[in-house]
Amino acid sequence: MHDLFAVVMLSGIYSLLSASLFLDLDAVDVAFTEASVGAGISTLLFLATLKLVPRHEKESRYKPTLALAVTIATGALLIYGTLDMPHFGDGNAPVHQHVAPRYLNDSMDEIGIPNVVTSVLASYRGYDTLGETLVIFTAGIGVMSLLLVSQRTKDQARKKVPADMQQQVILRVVAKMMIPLILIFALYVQFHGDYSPGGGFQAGVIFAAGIILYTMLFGLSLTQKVFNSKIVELFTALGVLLYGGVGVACLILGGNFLDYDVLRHDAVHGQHLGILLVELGVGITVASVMITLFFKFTWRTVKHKYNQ
Amino acid sequence: MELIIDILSWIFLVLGSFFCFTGALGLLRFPDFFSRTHAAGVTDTMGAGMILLGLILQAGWGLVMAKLIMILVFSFLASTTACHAMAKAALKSGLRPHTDHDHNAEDSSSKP
Amino acid sequence: MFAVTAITLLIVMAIALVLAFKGPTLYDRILAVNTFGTKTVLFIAVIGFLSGRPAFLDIAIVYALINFISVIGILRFFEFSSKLPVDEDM
Amino acid sequence: MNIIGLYNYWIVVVLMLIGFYIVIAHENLIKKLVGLNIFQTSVFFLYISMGKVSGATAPILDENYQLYSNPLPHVLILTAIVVGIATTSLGLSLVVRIYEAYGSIEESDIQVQDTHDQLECQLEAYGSRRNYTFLDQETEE
Repeated sequence: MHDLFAVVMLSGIYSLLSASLFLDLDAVDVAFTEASVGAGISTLLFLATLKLVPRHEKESRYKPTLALAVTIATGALLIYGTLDMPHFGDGNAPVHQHVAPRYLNDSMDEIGIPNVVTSVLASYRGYDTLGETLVIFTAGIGVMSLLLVSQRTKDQARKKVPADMQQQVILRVVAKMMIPLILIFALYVQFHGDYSPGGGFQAGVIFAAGIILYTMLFGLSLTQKVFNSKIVELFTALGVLLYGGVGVACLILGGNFLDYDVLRHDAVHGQHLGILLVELGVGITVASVMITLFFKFTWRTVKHKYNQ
Repeated sequence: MELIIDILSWIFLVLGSFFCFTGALGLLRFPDFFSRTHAAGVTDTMGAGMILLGLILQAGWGLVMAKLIMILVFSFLASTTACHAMAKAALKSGLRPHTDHDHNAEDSSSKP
Repeated sequence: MFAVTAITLLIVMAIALVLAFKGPTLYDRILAVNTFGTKTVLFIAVIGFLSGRPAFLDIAIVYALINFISVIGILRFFEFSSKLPVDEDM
Repeated sequence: MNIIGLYNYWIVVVLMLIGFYIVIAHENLIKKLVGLNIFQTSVFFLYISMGKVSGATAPILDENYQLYSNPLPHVLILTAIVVGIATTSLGLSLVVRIYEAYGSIEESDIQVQDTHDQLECQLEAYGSRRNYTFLDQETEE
């Protein structure tokens, strides 16, 4: 298939399918994330890039025999390696013996929230999540510095609605009705993440998706009246700061870094507060990084349009 | 009473599956893009509506029902609008419906 | 009964996938993506009931939203490039 | 029976190989990124399928259920997905910049241009040295 548009669309379907598979494997939170990230944001970013680069792949001049041979050899080795693995669905596999039972049994008493994934994410393995948030933040900075936007481009694009979206009146009206619902749903996912699938990562992505929908239909300059890109960029740092700040506050109150027990007089209440704040920090960072990414890519397309 | 609700919801589920299936057949068999949007529209409204209604009857009162209704409203709004937008975009980009008379073009595209 | 619905939906999804692969025009592919998405929403809702934990409908809602957004995105970007077929040559 | 129980790993391996093949055999950078994404999801499947316990349910505690799947892989993969999109976007922006610099996103074109530039540089350097020697000779005379 040489049309990259078709490739991107099929990869969108692929990620919808893989999210259903995650759901079937009991990984509700993962399915949630994959659905919102893989099918939504990732497809959009690929499409925005396709607007900037040629749409068709060139015919390759090489024969893929060598690549095929390497792939098949690797596959044979990997399959040989799986022969020693524990069986699918085996409850006695080594994975289930180490820390998982402790998380499942003690989470209710120590943390007090039913969604074990959230409690492991934000409390037991808080360091990991801090690191991941920092990675996202760094990637956001990388894209920002790679795709800079000049003031000239911004002036040129002032008050312009994407031309082909101007005629889609029904679409715009319906989208106007849906965007508030999307944002409210994002907040629900953010703050209900303790009891049902959800949390900062998912909520951030959904919130960003709402804003991106508005941007696609009504134009960049209109969106940036509310979500000024400078302020959004500040918020990317603010989320990480909030996360780290909770850790430092724990240190000051006499606990370990990211040990939420000391935040309130009662350990479980402290955990609740800590998880809430940390998830909020993650949500802010993810949402603002995603919005910034989309803005940067769209500005780039605007720049291309005017520099022809 | 419960038996009646069960039977009703089963009827809805079966009907919904039937509509989805016929719509899918239409997707595969119809000759051009615009008639295919029609087939997709049928699965999205009748099929999805029926299946969700059946599920709502099964769920009973509560948060689950509220969420199902939310999905119902969403899919009614979103998928029909998306179908319409697609047909409009296709028509504007120069794709013409498969008809003998050109003036039929407007009719078949304005119906999502 | 849920199982019958789920299987039908799977068949419908497979047919949409076929359309996405063979679709003569790009619009057919977009249509297939849209149909696939809406059917996935239903499938997830039905699976939730089938496995006895219907509280996971949040995911179905997200699917409905994301599906809409991605279709709009595809339309937005595809239409643009169809109008300006030469803008990539510079 | 013994071997059939391992089918989840084989699915993972097949997906991984598809991704790997796309990455090494295709020259288009966008396709490489798509292949990388497929590779990535295969790793996600590996983790998630290892966490699955048959007969268990999702790890959200409820009085009605006793057996839950392992939550730890879920946590790892959840964050990995979001990190994955962040790195993918970084890759995409690099692709955009590469296209702006080279006018192509095919690896072979880029390589040809690079070697061409390199040769030109060398030629230039060589030529200027010759000029200098020539000048030197002239002054000697």
